[in-house]
Amino acid sequence: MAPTQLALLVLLLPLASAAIIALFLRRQGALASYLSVAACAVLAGAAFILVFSNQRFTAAFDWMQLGNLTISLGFKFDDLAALMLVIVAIVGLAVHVFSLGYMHDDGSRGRYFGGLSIFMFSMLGIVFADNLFMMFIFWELVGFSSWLLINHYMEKQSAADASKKAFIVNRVGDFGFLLGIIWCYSALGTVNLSKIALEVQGGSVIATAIPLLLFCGAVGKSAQVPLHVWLPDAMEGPTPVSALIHAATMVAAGIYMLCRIEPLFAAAPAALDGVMWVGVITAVYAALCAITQSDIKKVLAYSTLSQLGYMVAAFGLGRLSETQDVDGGKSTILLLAGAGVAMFHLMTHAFFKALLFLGSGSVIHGCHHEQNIFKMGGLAKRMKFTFATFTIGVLAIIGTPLLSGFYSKDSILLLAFEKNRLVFGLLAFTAVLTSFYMVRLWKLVFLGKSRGESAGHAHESGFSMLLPLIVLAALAVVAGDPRVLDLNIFRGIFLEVPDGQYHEHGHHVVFITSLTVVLVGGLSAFFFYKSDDKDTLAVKVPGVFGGLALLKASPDEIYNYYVAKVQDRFALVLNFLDQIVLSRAIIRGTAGFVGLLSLGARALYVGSLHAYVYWFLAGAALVWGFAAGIF
Amino acid sequence: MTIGLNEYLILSALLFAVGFLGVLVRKNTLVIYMCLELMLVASTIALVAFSRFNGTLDGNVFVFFILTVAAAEVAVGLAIIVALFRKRGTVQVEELNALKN
Amino acid sequence: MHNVLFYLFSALTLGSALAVVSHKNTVNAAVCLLVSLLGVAGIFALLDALLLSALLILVYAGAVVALFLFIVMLLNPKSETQKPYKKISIVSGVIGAALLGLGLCSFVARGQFSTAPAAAVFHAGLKDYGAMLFTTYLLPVQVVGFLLLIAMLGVIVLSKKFEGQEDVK
Amino acid sequence: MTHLPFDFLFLSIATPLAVALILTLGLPKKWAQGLACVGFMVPAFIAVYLWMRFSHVPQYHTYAFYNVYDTGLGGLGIRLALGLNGISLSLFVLAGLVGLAAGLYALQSKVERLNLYLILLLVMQGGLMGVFASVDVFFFYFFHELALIPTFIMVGIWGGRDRNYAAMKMTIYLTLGAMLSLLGLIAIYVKSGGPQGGIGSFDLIYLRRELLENPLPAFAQKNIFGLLMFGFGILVSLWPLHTWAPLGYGAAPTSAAMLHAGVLKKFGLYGLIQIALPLLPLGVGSWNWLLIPLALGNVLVIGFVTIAQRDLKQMVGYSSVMHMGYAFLGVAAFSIVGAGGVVLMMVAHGFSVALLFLLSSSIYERTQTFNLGQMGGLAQKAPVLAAFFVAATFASIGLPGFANFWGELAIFVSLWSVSPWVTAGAVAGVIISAIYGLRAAANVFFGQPSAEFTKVAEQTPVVDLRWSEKMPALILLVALLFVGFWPKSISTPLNAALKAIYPAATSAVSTPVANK
Amino acid sequence: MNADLVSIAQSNQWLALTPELLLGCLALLLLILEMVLPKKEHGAIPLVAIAGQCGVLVGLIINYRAAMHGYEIFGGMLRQTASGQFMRVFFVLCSILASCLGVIALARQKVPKVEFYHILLVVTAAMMLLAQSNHFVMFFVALETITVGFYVLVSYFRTNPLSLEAGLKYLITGALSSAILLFGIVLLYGVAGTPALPGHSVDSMNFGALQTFLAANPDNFLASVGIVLVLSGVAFKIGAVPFQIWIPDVYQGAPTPVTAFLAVASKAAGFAALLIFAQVFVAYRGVVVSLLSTLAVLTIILGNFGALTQHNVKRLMGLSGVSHAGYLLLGVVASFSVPQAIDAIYFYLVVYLCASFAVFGVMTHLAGENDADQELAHYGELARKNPFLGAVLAIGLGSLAGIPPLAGFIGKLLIFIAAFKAGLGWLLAVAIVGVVLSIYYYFGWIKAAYFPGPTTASPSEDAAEQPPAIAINVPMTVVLASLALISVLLGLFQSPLMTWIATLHY
Repeated sequence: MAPTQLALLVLLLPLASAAIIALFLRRQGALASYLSVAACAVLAGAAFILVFSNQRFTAAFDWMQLGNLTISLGFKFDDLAALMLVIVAIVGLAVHVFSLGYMHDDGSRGRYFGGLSIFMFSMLGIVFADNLFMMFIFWELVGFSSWLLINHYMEKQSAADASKKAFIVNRVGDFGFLLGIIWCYSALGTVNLSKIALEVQGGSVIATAIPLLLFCGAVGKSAQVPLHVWLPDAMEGPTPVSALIHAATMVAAGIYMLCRIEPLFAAAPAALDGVMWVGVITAVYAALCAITQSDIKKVLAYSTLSQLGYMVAAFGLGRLSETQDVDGGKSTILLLAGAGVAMFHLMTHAFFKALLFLGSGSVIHGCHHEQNIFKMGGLAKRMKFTFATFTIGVLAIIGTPLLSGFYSKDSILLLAFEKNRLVFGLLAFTAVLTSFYMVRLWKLVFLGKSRGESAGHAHESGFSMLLPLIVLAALAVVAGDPRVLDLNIFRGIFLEVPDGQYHEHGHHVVFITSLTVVLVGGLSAFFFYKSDDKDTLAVKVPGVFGGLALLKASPDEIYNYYVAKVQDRFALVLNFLDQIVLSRAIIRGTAGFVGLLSLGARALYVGSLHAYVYWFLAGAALVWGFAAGIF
Repeated sequence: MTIGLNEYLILSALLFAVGFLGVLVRKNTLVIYMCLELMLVASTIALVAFSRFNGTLDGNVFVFFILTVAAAEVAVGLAIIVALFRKRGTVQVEELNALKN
Repeated sequence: MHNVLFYLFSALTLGSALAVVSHKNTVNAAVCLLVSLLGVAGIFALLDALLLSALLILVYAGAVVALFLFIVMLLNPKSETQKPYKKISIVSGVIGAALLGLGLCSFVARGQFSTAPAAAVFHAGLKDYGAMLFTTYLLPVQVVGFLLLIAMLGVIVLSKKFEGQEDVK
Repeated sequence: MTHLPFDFLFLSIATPLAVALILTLGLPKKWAQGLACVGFMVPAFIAVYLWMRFSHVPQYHTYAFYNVYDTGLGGLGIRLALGLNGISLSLFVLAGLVGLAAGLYALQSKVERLNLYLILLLVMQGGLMGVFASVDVFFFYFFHELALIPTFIMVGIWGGRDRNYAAMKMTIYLTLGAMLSLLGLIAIYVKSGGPQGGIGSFDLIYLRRELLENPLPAFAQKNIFGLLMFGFGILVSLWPLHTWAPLGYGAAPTSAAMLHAGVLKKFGLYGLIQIALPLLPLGVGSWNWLLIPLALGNVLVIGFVTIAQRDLKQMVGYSSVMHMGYAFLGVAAFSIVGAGGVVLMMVAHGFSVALLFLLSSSIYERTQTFNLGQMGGLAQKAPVLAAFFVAATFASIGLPGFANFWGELAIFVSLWSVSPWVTAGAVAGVIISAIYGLRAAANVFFGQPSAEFTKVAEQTPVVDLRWSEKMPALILLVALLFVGFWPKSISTPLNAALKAIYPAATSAVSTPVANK
Repeated sequence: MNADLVSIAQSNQWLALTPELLLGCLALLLLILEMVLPKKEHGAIPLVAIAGQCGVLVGLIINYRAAMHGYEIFGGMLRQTASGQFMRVFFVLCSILASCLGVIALARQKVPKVEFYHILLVVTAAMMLLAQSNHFVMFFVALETITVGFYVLVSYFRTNPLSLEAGLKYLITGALSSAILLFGIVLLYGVAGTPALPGHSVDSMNFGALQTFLAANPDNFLASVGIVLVLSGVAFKIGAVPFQIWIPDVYQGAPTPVTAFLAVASKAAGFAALLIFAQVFVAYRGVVVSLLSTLAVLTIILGNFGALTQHNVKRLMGLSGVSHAGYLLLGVVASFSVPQAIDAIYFYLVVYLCASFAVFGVMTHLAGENDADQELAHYGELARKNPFLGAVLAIGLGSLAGIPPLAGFIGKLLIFIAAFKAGLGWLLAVAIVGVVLSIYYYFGWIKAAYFPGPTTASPSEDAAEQPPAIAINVPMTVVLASLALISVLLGLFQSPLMTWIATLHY
């Protein structure tokens, strides 16, 4: 099979699966789930063939043409796309398999697996997209599938609200994204990713606003401050969905997109600073918020936010290059590229965060859908496999050396250290917080005694749920290994990521910092938190806890205030103007006025002959006036 | 000063105006009708005067027709008034305004 | 002589016309109308239209006014008890009629007539009228015949008592 | 000249009208319904068939299936000329399919005096087919009115609350709009006779050739375009001349609302694209200062007004008004991309709004209310209905994969050359429509059922979408998805036609006309 | 006597007046029949009248091209023209339809029957002569015959005081307008015969001579006063503001068939006269056009506004008829610069005839004891009581409103096109506003007939008790159906009428 056809197969397989499920298998939940998983498995296999046979290609055909606007449907399958494809395929397959067990008793399994398939289709579309229009199209589609899946428990008002919020907030980001695309299109005459790169290298001047507007899309999709409000709420969806969409893949699509348009940023470096600071703020802010959360998924959600901030910040740090004298001439050597580092972290994060979410899913499933960590505890004994894999995940995310998270986080810190010390400090602080809240979570869930009814009766999950956990745990261990970076197939993206051979200066500082933050954060949490059904921080230092809770709540408050007090009231005012002032007062008023005129006109016919004779007199005067030339 | 066409025309116009005045002010339908006859006659004065001063006979012949028509009109008109009087018991204009608006 | 007669007849015509307009009593008004018509007949005579003058007296004085008087007597409206007109309507009516009169007279001021005396004086006899009526104006005469017929029928329809229906009062 | 065995276009117009005529004789109910079904199906099948044949038949001045009939006004340059070009083709198909869906939905609905209902609907259908099949401007207008009259009557007889007032208001507004545009069309016609006052013609082919060779003076173009803009604007509910639309649609019976909002309303935009823009290339430029703010008013002001609606049908009505703002912006952009976007938008909006009206009515049947506050949780009882409604909602808020997206995208792209700020305003509408669309869907279907709905559901058990409702809905949904996935099905002929008749537009793109 | 008169006598070509003569004879025949036939056979007399008129109509159409166009007959009293020929057919058609309505309406009243048809026939013949008249005497006599006939017809239902009151009002205003018209004629006669002026004529009441004279004296004040006074008299006939004031009262009081005849035939007669005068007064087009334009604007506005909130349908028809006169005036104004406008006017008249008689036909069937009391409210549920009448009403009103695909739309369109070509922008704007307003009341009427009333409580009860049906006999069904059908067909296929009208050009 030609690679293009294979790619097409990969792309269309889940769509076909979704279509079949929607049309025929709505009521056959089991069949639907098998179909969906099978489709995912086949596509994963095909994806692996594509990636590891090292075939890279571009292909496109016109999708729509109007005048000078051509929108094409195309593949740009380079190393970056290959990496993303692998991530999506692995995590996707894992989640599909996990869902078999997790969603086994759900009444609307058909809809769920259909949604998963649509999501896979949309996500793969983003991965393959060779131009921004196409990317935008699938961008919207992942938004839709995210809406669909968050809304899975649709009888819950909170789920309905959360899905709505997620879609709308994403649309706000897409507003900028689309404007950026259109601007880019009119400025460069193309939105093809390869051609953009060529144009930029050809010296086209790029307005700073273009990459910034495009970044808006990433802000929405990757839930950066201030558009992060939707992600914690999105945890209303089934946990596997959170793992797949709201942790590993879709939210990472923002980062992927940034890496895709990296040439534009390179041409407008001023934009990068903005990106970086948004990332840093998100990283720190989300980490602070995570500390006060009591819902296991919310903790992970804020952790995801924080890690996404890390990636965005890494991207925003940009390229690090050094000018060296080589044989008398000067040449610039690219030492570190923010994009590569960000993608590196994206990959490792995808694995361990998916692992953590699936692990939490296993926990929730075992605890009969109890999500409050203060009602858990002591699960290590009851859920051994889950405990083990979850622990690996925690270790990976806090950056324990030799695990994947360590390498990727390290390279980000290194880049930050070289480029901007303040950012370095903030990111390091974030790392402290990360290990703090992750260990807190870990301890409260798994250690100590069972504090709740459901936790007491917790049971280990079935094989279909454990298998993905194990696979992902393995990946969380090895994915960051320097040898992965050296793989030829991902050279295009990982070339500038330091593979263990740290650059001379900064190496030690960064290494030590990494170790320190892990230990400081992890140990302090471990000893600080008691296995109790109340938050120790809230009990001991209520001031700090309150502050952090406020920090967490205020954007939501602002959002709610905006919706209820600004947007809806504005809508009501305009509605008043439209229906009362315009429709009633002006239009009906005019109609009434015309009616009055009509009554007046009718009243002319008074019925008295004398009056009529006066009309004739007036008529005579009128015609005489015309004859005399007065009129 | 000789009496010329103008004087006859003025007479005709004045008679026309007086007839019109009657139509305007009188409340009795019968009198209104008389005044209308006056107006017709006023026109015939002008007609005859023109005929005389222009030296064509057609105007005079026209008067024949006008008189005949007027007579017919009067007959029909009076019949209507009588019928109305029989129904309503009045010939006053202001009481004959059941049709209005 | 001509002048004097003209003014005499004019005064007679206009004066009795005004009396028609202003007289309370309908019977008197009808009589005034008769007088006015006599004045007009005089004017016709002055204009050498003796035949018309006679016809006017015959048709109008003989038939129309008689008919009016007859109807007036028949209806016997209580004209004595009621005012013939409202004051306000007099004012507006006079203004209106005056305007109309002025407007119609305006052509005297702006007209291109010479005030020269009559052009070729002719003396048309009965024969001339007859010739015209039965050649050129034959068709209108026929039509007028029909006009009189339908007028007659109309009067019958409107006034005759038909069996099976009686009038109110 | 059709190269087909007989004139399909004429057939597509005549069949529904003939069926309507037969129905007036008062057939037995079964027969009448079957016959009406045929009356709705024939145009739809013809439309699809002609769409498939379109690229295979020779064209006469960009028109395929061209045929001319003289009705007696030939001496005045008015002939019934039928044909389809790339612009009208897609709308013709739209009319056929939406007509079929509306007809099928009407057949299953339990309205009183069904016979009269079907007759009026068939007349409407015949008129609609005629509007888009006419090459002659006069008949284009004529058929529009033919289709419009049944709307008024249907609103008046079968309307919901306020039907009397709504019918009256709609009638007055639309008549005013129609008269203004008629005046504009007459102006073009008279002017096309040349300065010597020749006969002139309403034939579009003649008009295009004539006015390309001898363009009208700028001031004439400006005045005529103004007439057409406001005339058509009223018909398409340009802000602030829109107040008839939500009221009318709120009151209209479902099938009438589907046909009017879905198809008939497009008449005005179609007129602007097919007639006003190519024939009066200088016109739009001199009116953009007004047209663009008003169209933005449609998008933004009405967008917010839509958010405030608490009545499902009103909301759909307002959203339809809002989306027309995009279309006007596309007209203001005056380019092939813009005009093409408008056509795509019309087709897509036609399908989606018809679908929304259909589903709203089905929802009403189950909840006995349009009040969004008194619904909720319907998805548990009627998941298929929910799925359809969600699909329709996402289509109308421009989700890729549905046809609407292409129209909006093309319009946004075309707007950039007018002004980036205008583009930003228009794109902001995308957020607004997401807000109200999702809100409505959530209010109706998700969360817990409201107390009122629970009560209603106890009395009459809620059933899911029946097949008789599903069929028309499926027709519309499939059409939306088809165009959404294969936009070329419309855009290729559209592009060819626009290129042929928009010679002036291509230059206007490079030189933005607004903001002077 | 002398050669002149002999030649004039020879021009009395009675053969050319066959239709009018036949109508006159028919009228007399009716009276004779009334005398000779036994009482119980009297019912056949109206049928004789209708059949006779149909015969005349057929004969007219067969011999349509036999008329000698442009030829003056009866010593210049009449002038045979294509448009005169057209109007003859038109009037006979009106008369037939009015007779048909008369059969229905008279059956309800205790009034003599035969005289009605007699007068109707004479009036029709007079109208036919009016449309061909070429001389003021002929014109005046024909006009007065029409008017006197209408005095009688309007007050024909003498048992109803409203009918009599309408007759009186028509009488007074009609006589007044006759006086004004007559004064105008006198002035024109006088000024055109003044020997001192260029182009004066001995036969100065002849239209041709008058036209020559006016062309030679383009700004004679006296002539222009005469012209406007004559036009006022015509304006009274067509019901143009400010001489429309009698219309609603008289229309309401008159028997419905008479109202129909008044609304269509009398108005058409006025327009026929106006078109003749437009030719005669063409030298004074400045005065005439500005006067008629003003009248058109006022007429359209006042007619439509008056009708807007009217609830008595007869008054409504009257006032809306006023507005139609306005549109037609627009065409007349346009005809001064665009000859095509004349075609439009004739087309419009035919359309107006069909639509109006369709509506009046329905009204006749719905009228109760009191013919003047016909309210919109009586039309509730008409579409259910009698779907046929409902449909005819809807088509008639739709055509009057100018809604496609009905013929009225084409009529308005043709007028508007002509007006546009003539550059009458403001008039056109007013006309557009008028049309929109008119939609309101016409649609309101349809609404009353079709839409369920606000009181209908539940649909099930409605279905149970069918409202009482309204009877209609077969011949009337055919007549009304063909009127409606023509209203529809003329909207779709104009060729028959358009080719016919096109013959008016030579």
